[in-house]
Order: sequence, then C-alpha cells, then structure tokens
Amino acid sequence: MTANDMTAKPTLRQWLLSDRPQSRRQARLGRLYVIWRQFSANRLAVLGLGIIIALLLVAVFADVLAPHSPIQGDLRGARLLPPGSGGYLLGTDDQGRDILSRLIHGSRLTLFVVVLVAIIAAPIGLIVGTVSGYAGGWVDGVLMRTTDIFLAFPKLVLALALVAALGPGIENAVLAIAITSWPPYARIARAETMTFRNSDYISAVRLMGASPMRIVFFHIMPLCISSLIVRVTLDMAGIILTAAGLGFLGLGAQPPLPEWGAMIASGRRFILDQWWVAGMPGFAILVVSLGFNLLGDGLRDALDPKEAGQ
Amino acid sequence: VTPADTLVEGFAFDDIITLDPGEAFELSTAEVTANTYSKLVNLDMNDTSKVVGELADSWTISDDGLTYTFKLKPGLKFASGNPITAEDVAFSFERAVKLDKSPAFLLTQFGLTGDNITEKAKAADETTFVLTVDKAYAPSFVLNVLTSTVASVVDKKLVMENAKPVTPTDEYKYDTDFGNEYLKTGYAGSGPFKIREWRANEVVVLERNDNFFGEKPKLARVIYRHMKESSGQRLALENGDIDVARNLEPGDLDAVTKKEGIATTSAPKGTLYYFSLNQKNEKLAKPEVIEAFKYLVDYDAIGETLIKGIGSIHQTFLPAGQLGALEDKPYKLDVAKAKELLAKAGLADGFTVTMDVRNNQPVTGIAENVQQTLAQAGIKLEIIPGDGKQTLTKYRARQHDIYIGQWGSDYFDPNSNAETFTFNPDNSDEGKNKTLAWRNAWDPKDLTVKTQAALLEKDSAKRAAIYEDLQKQVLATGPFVMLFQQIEVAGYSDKLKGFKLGPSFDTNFVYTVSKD
Amino acid sequence: MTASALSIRNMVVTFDEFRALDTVSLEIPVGESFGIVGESGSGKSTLLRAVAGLNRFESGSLEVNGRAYSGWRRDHEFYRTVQMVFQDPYGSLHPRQTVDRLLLEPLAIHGFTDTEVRIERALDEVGLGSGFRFRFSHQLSGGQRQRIAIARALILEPKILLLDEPTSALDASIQAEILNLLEQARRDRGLTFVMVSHDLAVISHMCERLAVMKSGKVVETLSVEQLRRHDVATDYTRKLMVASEGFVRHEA
Amino acid sequence: MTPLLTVENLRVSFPTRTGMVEAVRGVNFTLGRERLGIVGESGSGKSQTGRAIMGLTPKHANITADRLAFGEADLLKMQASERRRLRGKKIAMILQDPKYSLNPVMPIGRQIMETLKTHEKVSRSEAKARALAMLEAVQIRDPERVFNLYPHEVSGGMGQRIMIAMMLVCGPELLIADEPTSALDVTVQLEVLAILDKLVVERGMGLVFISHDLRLVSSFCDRVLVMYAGRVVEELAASRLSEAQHPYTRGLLNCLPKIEGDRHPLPVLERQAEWKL
Amino acid sequence: MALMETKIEARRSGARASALIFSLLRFLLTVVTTYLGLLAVTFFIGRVVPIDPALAIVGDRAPAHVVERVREELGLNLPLYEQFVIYIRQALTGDFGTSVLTTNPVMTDIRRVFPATIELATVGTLIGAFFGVPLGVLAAVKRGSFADQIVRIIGLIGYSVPIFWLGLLALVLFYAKLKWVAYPGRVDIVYEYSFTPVTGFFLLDSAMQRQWDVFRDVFRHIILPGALLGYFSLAYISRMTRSFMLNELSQEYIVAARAKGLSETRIIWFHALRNAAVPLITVIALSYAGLLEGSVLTETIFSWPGLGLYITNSLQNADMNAVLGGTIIIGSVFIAINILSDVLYRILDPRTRSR
Ligand SMILES: Nc1ncnc2c1ncn2[C@@H]1O[C@H](COP(=O)(O)OP(=O)(O)OP(=O)(O)O)[C@@H](O)[C@H]1O
Ligand SMILES: Nc1ncnc2c1ncn2[C@@H]1O[C@H](COP(=O)(O)OP(=O)(O)OP(=O)(O)O)[C@@H](O)[C@H]1O
Ligand SMILES: [Mg+2]
Ligand SMILES: [Mg+2]
Repeated sequence: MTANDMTAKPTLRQWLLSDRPQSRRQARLGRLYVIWRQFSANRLAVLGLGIIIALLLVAVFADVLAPHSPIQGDLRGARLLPPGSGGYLLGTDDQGRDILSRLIHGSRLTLFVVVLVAIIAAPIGLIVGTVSGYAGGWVDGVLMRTTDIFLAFPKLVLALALVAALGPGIENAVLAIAITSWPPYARIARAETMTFRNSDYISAVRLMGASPMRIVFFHIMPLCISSLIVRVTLDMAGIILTAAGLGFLGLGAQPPLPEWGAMIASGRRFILDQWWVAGMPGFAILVVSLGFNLLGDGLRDALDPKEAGQ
Repeated sequence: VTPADTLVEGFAFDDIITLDPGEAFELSTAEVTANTYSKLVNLDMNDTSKVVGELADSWTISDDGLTYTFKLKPGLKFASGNPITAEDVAFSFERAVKLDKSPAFLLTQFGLTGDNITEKAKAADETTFVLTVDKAYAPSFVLNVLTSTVASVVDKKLVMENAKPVTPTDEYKYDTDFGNEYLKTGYAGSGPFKIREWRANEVVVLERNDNFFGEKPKLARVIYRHMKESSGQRLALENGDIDVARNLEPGDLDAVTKKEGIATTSAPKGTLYYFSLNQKNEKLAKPEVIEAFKYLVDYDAIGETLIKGIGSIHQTFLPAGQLGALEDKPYKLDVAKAKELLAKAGLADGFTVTMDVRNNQPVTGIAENVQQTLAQAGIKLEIIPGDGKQTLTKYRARQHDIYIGQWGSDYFDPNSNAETFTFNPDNSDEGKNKTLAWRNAWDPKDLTVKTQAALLEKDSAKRAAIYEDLQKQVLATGPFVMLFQQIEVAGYSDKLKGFKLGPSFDTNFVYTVSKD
Repeated sequence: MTASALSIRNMVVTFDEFRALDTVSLEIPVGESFGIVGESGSGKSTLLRAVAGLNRFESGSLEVNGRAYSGWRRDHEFYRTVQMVFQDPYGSLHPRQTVDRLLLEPLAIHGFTDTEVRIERALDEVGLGSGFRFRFSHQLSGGQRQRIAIARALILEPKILLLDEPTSALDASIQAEILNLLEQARRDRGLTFVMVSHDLAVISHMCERLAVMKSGKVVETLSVEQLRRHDVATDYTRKLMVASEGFVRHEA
Repeated sequence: MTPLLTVENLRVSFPTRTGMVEAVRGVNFTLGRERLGIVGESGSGKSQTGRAIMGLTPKHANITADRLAFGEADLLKMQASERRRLRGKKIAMILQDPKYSLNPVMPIGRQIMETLKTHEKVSRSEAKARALAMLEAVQIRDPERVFNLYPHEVSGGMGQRIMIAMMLVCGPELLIADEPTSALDVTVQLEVLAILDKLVVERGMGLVFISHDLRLVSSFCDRVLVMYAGRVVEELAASRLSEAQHPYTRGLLNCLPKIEGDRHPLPVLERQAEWKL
Repeated sequence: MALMETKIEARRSGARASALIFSLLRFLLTVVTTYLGLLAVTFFIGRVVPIDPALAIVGDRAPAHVVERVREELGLNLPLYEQFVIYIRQALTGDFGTSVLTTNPVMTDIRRVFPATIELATVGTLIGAFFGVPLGVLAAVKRGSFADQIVRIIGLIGYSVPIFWLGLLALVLFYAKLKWVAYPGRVDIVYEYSFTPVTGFFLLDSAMQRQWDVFRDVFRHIILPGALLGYFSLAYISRMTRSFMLNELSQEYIVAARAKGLSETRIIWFHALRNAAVPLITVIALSYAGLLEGSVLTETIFSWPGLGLYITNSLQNADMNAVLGGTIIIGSVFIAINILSDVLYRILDPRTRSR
C-alpha cells in the first residue's frame, strides 16, 4: 500500500506536469494542477481556502454543530452572559440566545448571500462586458452608458434605496447588492475583451468564419473568466460587508434570522459593557471576508502569472 | 467639557420637521415649543389633573359651558419686545385653524372652522380673549386641550411681517401663509428661551429670552445635540461632552447610574406601547385568538430586561396619571392557556402572521421576544422591519397583520386615548376617522357612543367611571395587546441643579436648570 | 490570361482620416506566389487584413475567385477559400486552448464530422506528431507554434493563403524549416500565396512576383527575375535591395 | 597590454520550479578596442552574457566566473555601488527595443542629462549642452526640438539613436549593444549601424555587438563569437566566415535564403545533441 | 527619413483638432446621458418606495384629511410621466425641491453638509495615500519578503473588516477608554458659536483664522473617522501601488535606467513610481469617490454631520427629495471625479497628451 503510494505519487505528478499530455483530460487536469501548485505555494492563500471550506462545513452541519437554538433564547435567565459562562462559549445576546449557535447558523445566510449575488451579478457583468467590448459601436455605447449610470450611483445608497423600495428582507438585499455589483464586472470584462478583440488569435477565429456569438462565448469569455473569478472572490468580502451594512442599518435579514451584520447592529447598543454581543459577529465577518480575500489574492497570483511575476 | 452658561443635552430629535407651533405635532418639537412659547393655560406641575394660567391671569366659563373668557396678565411682552395682547391670542388660534395642519384638529374638534374662527375666538379688548365652543364639553377636557402646544401664542406683528402671499386654491382659501414658512425654522414667541437655530438632525439652540415675563432662566443657552444612539449619549455624558443624556437604554442607564458624578431622573410619560391585531385578518379576528395573544407575551421578563427603567408594564389604554386610568394587569405569560384558546378557535396547529416593526428599540427587542413566545404556541411570527414612515404607511392603509408601536396622548386628557382606541363610527375602508380602532378594522360597536358621551360629562367622577369601563372592555376583547407605559429617563451630570423631566414632553422644562 | 485568384482594385483603407491603404490594385492569378515588401507601416498587413475582412475597406473592389466582396462582410465560402497566417506566433494562438481545441474549432464551425482524422492529418502534415495534440501554446516553441498556425490555416483546405511575415519572429534556422513547409504545402495543394515580408531574400526565395509598398501605395510590381537582375524601376526598391546586403563600411 | 574586458568561464543560472536552468555555461573571451559580434539562436544565452557583464542579471540568478574583469578591475568582487558607478560611465549597454527602453513619462533630453548628472558633477546648462551635442553626434537633425519630446513622439529609428546618445554621453570605454537594430526597418537599421560604427571608430571604444543575424554581424564586426546553448561554439574573424568549422555555424550560414540563390528546399539545420555538451 | 517624421507629425496634429472636438462631444454626451439615467433611476425609486411622501411632511400623528391634502399639493395624483417631466425640469436647474426634514431647499442643505463629507474623505484619502503609496512601493520592491507579507495582510484586513464594527471598537478604545480623541461631530460645542466657518472645511477655516485651539479641537474630532477611512483607502491604495510598481519594475526602461548607472532609490522612487503614478491617480481618485460614499456608515457612527448622514437620515424619514438630491449629488461628484482623474491622467501621461 505505502510502497504503491510511493511509486504512484511521483508518476501522478509527472503525468500531470507532462509537457506532452496524451488526452484532453490530462491536459486540462495538468493545467489545473499547475494552478493548484502555484496556489498552494502561497500559505496565506491556503489559509483562506481553509477558512472558506470551514465555513462551508459549518453551514452544512449547522444543525449538528450548534449547541443551542439560534432563535429561542432565555430572556430572563441568560441575557447578556459573558463568553464561557453558563455553558455559552461565546456568551449570549440581549434576547438570551447563544451567540455561538447564532453565528453557526448565520454562516448559512452569509453563504446564501454571497453565492446568490455571485451567480446573479457575475454572469450579467460578464455578458454585458464581453458583448459590449466585442461589438463596439452603438451596442457598446448603450451598454456602457447603462453601466456608467449604475457605476455613478453611490452603491450603498442605491442598495439602501432599492431595499427601501422592495421592502427589507434578505432576498431583496441580495437583489439590491446584485444590481449594484455587476457594473464593475462589466467594466473589467469589457476592458479585457478590448485587449483581446484585435489580437491575432481572435482574428484567426474570425477568419474561420466563427459567428460573433461563438467568438464571444467560446473564445473571449474563457479569457475573461479567470480575472472575473479573482475579482468575484475578492468581491465576496465586499458583498458580505455590504450585506452586513444593510443588516446593520436594519434593511437586511429580518429577525430572528442570525445574520451577522444585523447581530452587530443589535449588539452595538451593548458595545461598552457587553463587547462580545457585537464583537463576536464582527469578528466572524472579519474572518470570513479575510478568508475570501486571501483566497482571491492567491487565485489572482495563481491564475494571472503577470501579477505573480515569474 | 461644556461651557458653564450652557446646558448641552444629547437627544434624539430626528422627528422634528417644523418649529411652527401651529403645524408641529412631534414629541421633540413639543419640548422645544414648551420652553420657547407661552400658552394661555398650562398643566399644574404639582398636580397634573389641574390647569393653571400662564398668560391668562384668570378665566371664566359661561353657564351653558360654551363660552370661555380669559383675562391676560398685564404688561406681557414677546421676545421681540412687542406687547402680548388678546389680539395675538386670537390670531394664534385663527392661524392654527386656518393653516389646518396636523394639530389643528385639537382646536377644530370644538367646532372651530376657518369660516367661523374670527367669531369664535376673538379679542374682546386688549387683555380679554373669548373662545366659544360648539358643545358643552367637560371644562377639564377643553382646558387640557388648551395646554397643548398648538395653542401657543405667537407674535402677530412679527409673524405677519414675515408672512408670504400665496394664491388661494380650493383647499386653501387664504392669500397668506400666516408666516408658516417663516416659523418653520423661525421664532415668534414669549417663552423663557428663544430659538436661535435649528439644524435638522444636528442641533437645536435656545437662548435666554430677556423679555420673558416670568423668572429668567439662569442659563444663557441650551443646546440640544442630536444623538441617536444610547451608547453614544452615554459615552459623551461620561466624557463630559454633554450634560444630559436623554435616550438611555436600560443597559446604559444601569451603567451611568453607577458612575460617579452622574445622576439620573425619570418621569412616566403618556406614551403607551402596544401591538394590535388587524381584524381584517380572519384568524386574528377570532376572539379566542385575540385573547391568546394576550397570554403569549412574557410581560415579566420584558419588564425586567428590555424595558427595565424605561417603562413599566401597563395593560390598559389609559396611561397612569390620566383621569380614570386603571392599573389592572390580568395577563401573564401562559402558553398552556393560549394553546387551549387557540384550539378552541380551531387553530391548534398554529398559523403564520407578519408583524410590522419599526427598527428601533425597545420595540424590535420586544417583537423578537414575542416572536419566541408565540412560537411556543405554534404561531410563526414573521417580523417585517421598516423605518417609521414605512410601517406607518402600511398601518394607515390597514395592510398589516400585526403592528407594534406606540401611542402618545395628543393632550393630557383621557379622551385623547379613548377616542383613538374605542371610537370608530365608520369601519369601512373609506372611514373618515382614522383612529387606531379603524386602522385595525375593529368595530368597537357601542364603545364609540360611550366615548362620545364621556366627552360631555361634566362630573369628573362619572367621567372617570366611563373611561374605566372602556378600558375594561378593551382589555378583555379589544385587538390591542398593551405592553407598557413609557418612563422617560435622563442621565445628567450632577453639576446640574434643578434638572427634571415633566409628565409629558411639553412639560420637560429646561429653564429651571442651573449649573455649578 | 489565367483566372485571377485575387483581384484587388483601387482599395482604400483609412483609420480616422489616415489613409493606411491608398488605391492599391493587385491582380494575383491562381496558383501564383505573390510577395509584398515594404518598410514598417507601409500598409502591408493592412492590405492582407482588408482582404481577409479584418479591416474594412472604404472603396475599391475585391474579388476572390470571381466572387466580389466589400466592407468586412465575408461568407462561409470565403473562409473556405482564404486563410491567413499571422506574424507573431506568440499572439496568434489562443492562450487557453490546447492544440486539439485550436484545430477543432474551424472544423466545428464548418460542420466537419471526421474531425479526428483531419486533426491527426493536419498535425502530421506540418511535421508535428500527435504528441503535440494536447499541449497548450505556452508549451510550444515559436517554430512549433507557427507550424500549428499553418496547420490551422490548412485544415479547412483553402485555396489562397495570406502570410503576414510568417517567419520574421523566428530564428534563421527555424525560418528555413517554416519556409520549406510552406513551399511543400503549396506544391501539394496548388495553393495561391500572398506573402508579406520585409526581407527581400525571403520573398525572392518564395515568390514569383512581388509588389513594393511605401506609405500605403504600391510603388512597383516586378518579377523575381527582374529583382535578381537588379532591374528595378524605383529608388526605393533599390534602397531596400542595398539594405538587404548587410552592412557596408564607408571607409573615410 | 591588458584587454579591456576579460571573461573566463562565465556561468549564469536561474533557479526555476523545475530546477536550475543554466543560461550561460562557461563563456570565455577577451575584448580589446575592437568590434566583437556575438551571434546565436534565440535562448542561446547572448543577452544573459551581456547582462552579466553589465551586472543587470536579475537578483535571484547565480553568476560565477573564474574571472570577469574590466581592465584590471574585477567586476564580481567589487561593491555594488562601485559597480554602479562604472555602469553608464565606463561600460554602457544599448537595449533592443527603443520603444520600451526609454522612460515614457520623461522628456528625452532629461533622460540623457540624467546619465550625465549621475556620473559627473556638471551644471544644468553644461549638461544640456553636452546632451544636445550628443544628439547631434547621433545625427538627429533638430536636437533642440527633440530634446523636449517624449519617447512616444519619436520614431523607432530616432528612439534607437537617442538610446545610443543616452548611453554614450559619458564616453564609456566599453559598449554592449544587445540587438540594437532588430526592432528597426532594414533601411533604418543601416543608418543606426553607421552611427554606431562611426562613434566606435572615433572614440576608440570596445564594442560587443549581440545579434542573431549572422550576415549582419560578420559585415559589421571584426570578430564573431557563435553561441549555442549557453556556450561559445566557435570564434572567428569576420572576414573568414566562410571558413567556419562548427557544423552549427555552417548550418546557420547555409539555411539563409539569398536573393540570387535558388535552392528549394532550403537546407535546414539538424541540431546534434553533442553540440550541447 | 525626415520626410516620414514630418508626415507623422502632420497627421497627428490634423487628427488632434478633430479628435478634440469629437472627444469633447462624446464626453458631453456621456455626462448628459449618465445624468439623465441617474435622474430616471432616482425618480423611479422615489415613486416605488412604499412610503407615503405626504406622511413625511405632516408627521406621524397627522389626521387623515391633512395627509390627503398634502398628497395633492405634492402633485402625487398627477400621471407618472407628468411627474417625471416636472422632476427632470426641476432637477436640471439644480432644484431638487425642499427637504421636508429640514424645510430648506435640498441644495442649500447639501451645500452645508457636503463640505463635512469632503473634508472627512479628503483627510481619509490623504492618510491613505500618504501611507499606502510607500507601503505599496516597499512591498513591490521587497516582493515575497516578510515586509511584503505584512503589507499584504494589513491591506487584506482593511478589505475584510466591517467599517462600522471597527469604528465602534475604535470609538470605545480611543474615546471612551483612552480619551485621546473627541466625539461626536466636527467641533466641540464650546466653539460652535465662537467660530464661524467660511468655506465649510473646518480645518482650513480655523487655520486661516489662526484659531489654533479650534484647529486642535477640529483635528481631534476628525482624526479618528479620518484615520478609519484612511485605513480603508490605504488598504486599496497600497495593493494597487504594489501591483503597478511590479508592473513598472519589470519594464525594459528600468533595465535601461540601471544600465545608465542610476541608484536603486532613484530608479524606484523616480522612474518606476513616476510611471506607476499615472494609473495610481485613477485609483486614488476612485478611492476618494468611494470614501465620499463609504462615509455613510462612518458618519453614522461618528455623528458626522455630512452628506452620508444626511442621506441616511432622510431615508429613514422618507424625505425622498433629500435622498434623491443627495444621491444625484454624489453621483455627479462621482462623474466629476472620474473626469478629473481622466484629466490628471492626461497631464501625467505624456502619451495621452497629444491625442
Ligand atoms: N487599427 C488601426 N488603427 C489605426 N491605425 C492603424 C491601424 N492598423 C494599422 N494602422 C496604421 O496603418 C499603417 C499601416 O499599418 P500596417 O500594419 O499595414 O503596416 P505594415 O506594413 O504591416 O508594417 P509592419 O512591417 O510594421 O508590420 C501604420 O501607420 C499603422 O499605424
Ligand atoms: N529570469 C530568468 N529565469 C529563468 N530563465 C531565464 C531567465 N532569463 C533568461 N533565462 C533563460 O536563459 C536562456 C538565455 O537567455 P537569453 O536572453 O540570454 O537568450 P538570447 O540568446 O538573448 O535570446 P534572444 O535572441 O531570444 O534574445 C534562455 O533559455 C532563457 O530561457
Ligand atoms: Mg505588419
Ligand atoms: Mg536576447
């Protein structure tokens, strides 16, 4: 078994790193492996990945992990207990609820928000940006004007106004954040598309008779995707913070949902004497967004060799 | 550190939208107006069931109970230096009624209209003002209403100098704005202080009125600094950056109480917190359900924590201190009983309802706690947070399920609350009187009539009895779950002398304060 | 006279008022290898790109095998007839696609079904075994990349090949290999070449006739024999010829 | 007389993910006041040799040599600051592409003056005068105007002349030119070479001329080094190019098409593994 | 040769004149469409918000008929497109209506509160740039080193921490516990009436009037929120600086500069940074614009009477005129800053000057 491992390992590595792959699969895996090697050489990035994986696990197993109910508290008996006392590891909040359990369940909301925003905003931005960059002319004009309008808006204020219009709630917060966060993606995708648009390899594809749709979707988008992934990952932190900001202003998730930003907002009143009520969720936000940032940073280095240098 | 001749209060006054006493109807404005304008009469600070003269030296009421004649004190002056005459008083009434802004109904309920006001409220001579009402109301009711800020006397000369001409329309038949625009931010009064400046959500600055007819305030200046957060007020108070913190929450109140150099004071206010069940919702309309909700609030726990020090549990619709107010507290958290009632209503498995909650404390905290106790009986409560205007818009349109909020008496008379909780002559969507009963689509049936009857009852004891009855009925069957009565608290630097909170916002006087 | 593979008359291309091509006319018969030389910026690439539909030409006419085209609209028939190889082998291959994918694309666009066979054959033809099939372009040397680019151009079996300085980015030794490969392909398939280069030697090696361009104009068209005989009409061509001889020291 | 430059067993290697890459593997040569050409295919280590002499090799690379001396001074042993003082003053280098080798946001004149001011104590006006004179020396017609232009405002040929002016303004004794003309048009190429040639002759500099164009090098230089895979495989006088011995050099000469020639197909170079040894 | 050069010159100057007019027109078009879009979106939001604007004017406790009358006065019963036309017409003349909250014209309010925000954002950006640029340069030069990692972590934390949370903690620490800084607002109440601001930028005003005690007090007020915003802008600026510097340091002209014998210091701080400054200007401008907006949360926490607080307050009071006016102003400032950074870019980068 071990002997087998010893011999299998180097060959697998060699197989992956081979200069002359023998199949599509090998080529693709090899490329991923190279990226992974780049990525994993960066200890901070791996730490980020670890945080995100931990977040995922916590979210999945929240029911098992949480020691108490995140919603039912003991107003009379366990209000504002400091960390560690009464079997509450991170203390309790003003409703007498276990903060740890709320944080654990809140991870689901955090994931819900970032994933949803990412799958709404990123594709919109990608399509708008690549189409506008490739088509040029009036299409570009119209799309970019629209993008500019959204960019010219103060993001948080627009989100606030939108939530005010749609009614508070986590779904609407997601929608508002998504609506305000696609323009930068469109800008990035467009800028990248512009640099590729006149390159010889795109000219070559055009010369094969590929339709503009085909060029945009099969040849340009894959090129934009890696920087988009990086940007989205880095933005996840910003999304978490915006969602928390909306929660903080009372426009995000509704009580009793244990949304971290809302938890800070309600804990803010006790910041002077019961620091943990606002402190713990703030710390959770910090850790998770740091995780996303580290991950994105590492991905950028791994995916974009120019950033990383040699 | 605050200056020696200046009182600095940290105060959340984001509700101020105008300073015109004929227009303003907000709690914070009431305090500002009360300190800067004078009225004919005022509540007796020592016994709030009595009314004493302020500008009025004395008054008489005709035998038919329709005519009130006020005699002004001699030699009164406005801050501007103009003399105060009965003419000014009549003008103040006239403009309030003609402007017809939010608080105007307080006067128009006596039958005053834009067409008859010059007849019904007029100066008999230099110092005699005569007011004629349309029915023989209980005098205590009329006089109580006249202590509200809408009856503040403004400086006619100054106001009319600054009035703007307007084009009359169907809605507004007059060619002048009666200085409304000027008074929104300006001042034309005769109180102990004059208003120097108001910057919305920032600051209100009062300065000593040297023409004040009464005892002159000791401080030269009072600054209300807008601070929304309790913790911020506490910080600033502890650091000496403000002298008074006005919106302390229980935790911070506790903390400053223990702090050296800081004292606290409190006064019960006429504001009640309640949640109400919209009777348009079939489930909420069932009597058993209404009763069950009253058993599903953990009054004691809330009282000991969330509103500790800032409110006292109160289950009737009249705040303590008003005529006829009852102190009954029959309800306690009793999940078993509530379940039983729900089962009787055929809702043993529970149901889902929404509650509109404005996102401030302690309402949100209470809502969250109620959410938990309701859950124990199988009722799933979805909280819809919103800012004040938002929830209120919905509430006024009768689109809510449950609304949690507060009600403050418009004037210091039981009719104010009785009218809103038990008066609803037309329960259709087109109903004109949008009282709380109407907003919750509750038809109080004969209570409506009783409420009106109480208004004309001259005998205070009998009048009180009617109100007691009304309260009992609402307590038993009304769709209102009354929670607590507000106690206003303030933490203040013990360098202050004579700092006190009054029984209502228009009695939170600052002119008595001095500093070491 | 034999039929024209490519017939260009009075072609004009402008970029924001700058005339990159100024009434250029060329007639290239089927099967000929035609060279274009000229200094940098003289419009050589612009000419090829205008033919290929990558640049718009404002006026003039273009006929390919008798079919007329204008602007930058081209039909599928055109792409089956005309293909192009670019100057920079590093920039002409998609950085995220394997060789396999690169070669598959034209076949997929034109609906070929026997893709496996064709890809294998195309790789063989340019002297790269199937071992290169799943490499990414960064795993290839410059010469290998240019071979892939040629394979990609040939896989649709075009009749006319536009070559924009296909060897100028390569070493002399590799240049020879590529030139040989191109010659071979031309011979096997009877292709028509239009080849741009700034190296007269390369042109004379590869072509039968050539045009000399300067500032967007064709200043002279001549045959390779004339070039070898130094039988040139303009000073400019003469200057180019001198330059290609190498450095000559004028002893003071 | 000691030669201007002595290179003995120069080695440059780079650590990479797949191990050490030896870019230069034991290069030996000496240089007097002459024109030495280095040719070789891409990646054969020409540039790295030149950069190692200048001290411009990236930090993470390893450089060793038995001897790397400029006159008597040992370049490898001297302090970084001392070596810096040599650069631009005594030893200069011209890079391949003028478009990227000039600071895009700095006027040309200031870039030339900067070299002067770094190495000599000169007043502004004197520096300017010398810079203008230098521009004139590289046959720029309107030096006063060009002095204030930015790099993007001049053509490639002019840019390369400016590069030369910038590097020669301090009058170095040794000039390394790394493919100084391969980015230029053939016609312009010759003009630039003529200028370079004139300056070398007039100032008596030593010149290392790096190029991949064997024909150009042999017509321009006195002596030619042929590099292959990091080594010098052959050294010969330019005039005796046709007598080259090494099969690589011969192959290289052979595979070039000629205007007159009519060989189809062209002979190609078959690389032999033993050349790398 | 010379002929060619003059030709290039001629072509360039010919193109220049028409390009200038073209780009000017384009630019105007951009501004106008963006502005109209801004107005359309704000109008839409304003009408969709489920808050009765009439309520905002008359207050919570107004009787029904008063609300009804005000609705009509506001023109809320007109058809939507008519309202839109009126809205556009007013907005284009800079009239965003009257704020019901303050009873002042919205423009007057904004003119009063905006300097506070600008002052705060400016201090933040100055702090951010002052520390961020050198840190970024250091990280790029010592890339991969310990210092680089530290700078990276400082930056990443800046990106990750909720500003309202950090602000609260900072307030507790520096104001409540250490008493190093002042709070709340911009200036102590003591000076409120002895000090008359002229420009609205208190630091500037107090310095110009040589009221150094006021200056000190203003400084003590602004330093904490300013530093907080500064940290965020530092995070952004240092990262971007690093990446731009890495890019510049790998350019050939850097090799050429070394070949000239220049010292590393000069190469890094003069040549490379001067080039990196070109895109960096845009980054700093963007971060500045971001701070103008991002101050919403900071201003809330520090009771800073700026535009952010004004908008949040107005929003909570359904003062839609003020919200939309403020939004449009911030949007306009965004546009203006973008234009400004564009102009700066052109000034700094000679390559774009002749275009
Ligand atoms: N897309 C474009 N926009 C503006 N000008 C262009 C464009 N493409 C080419 N030009 C200009 O047109 C002229 C001719 O360019 P072209 O690329 O055809 O030259 P070339 O002869 O191929 O030169 P080289 O030998 O350098 O490749 C040049 O001056 C170039 O600047
Ligand atoms: N920073 C580096 N890291 C790793 N390897 C390098 C580095 N720089 C150069 N090399 C390697 O050193 C070898 C020699 O490079 P060099 O630049 O000297 O070649 P050259 O002869 O100048 O080629 P060209 O004609 O293309 O300029 C090459 O194989 C190259 O891959
Ligand atoms: Mg070209
Ligand atoms: Mg080289």
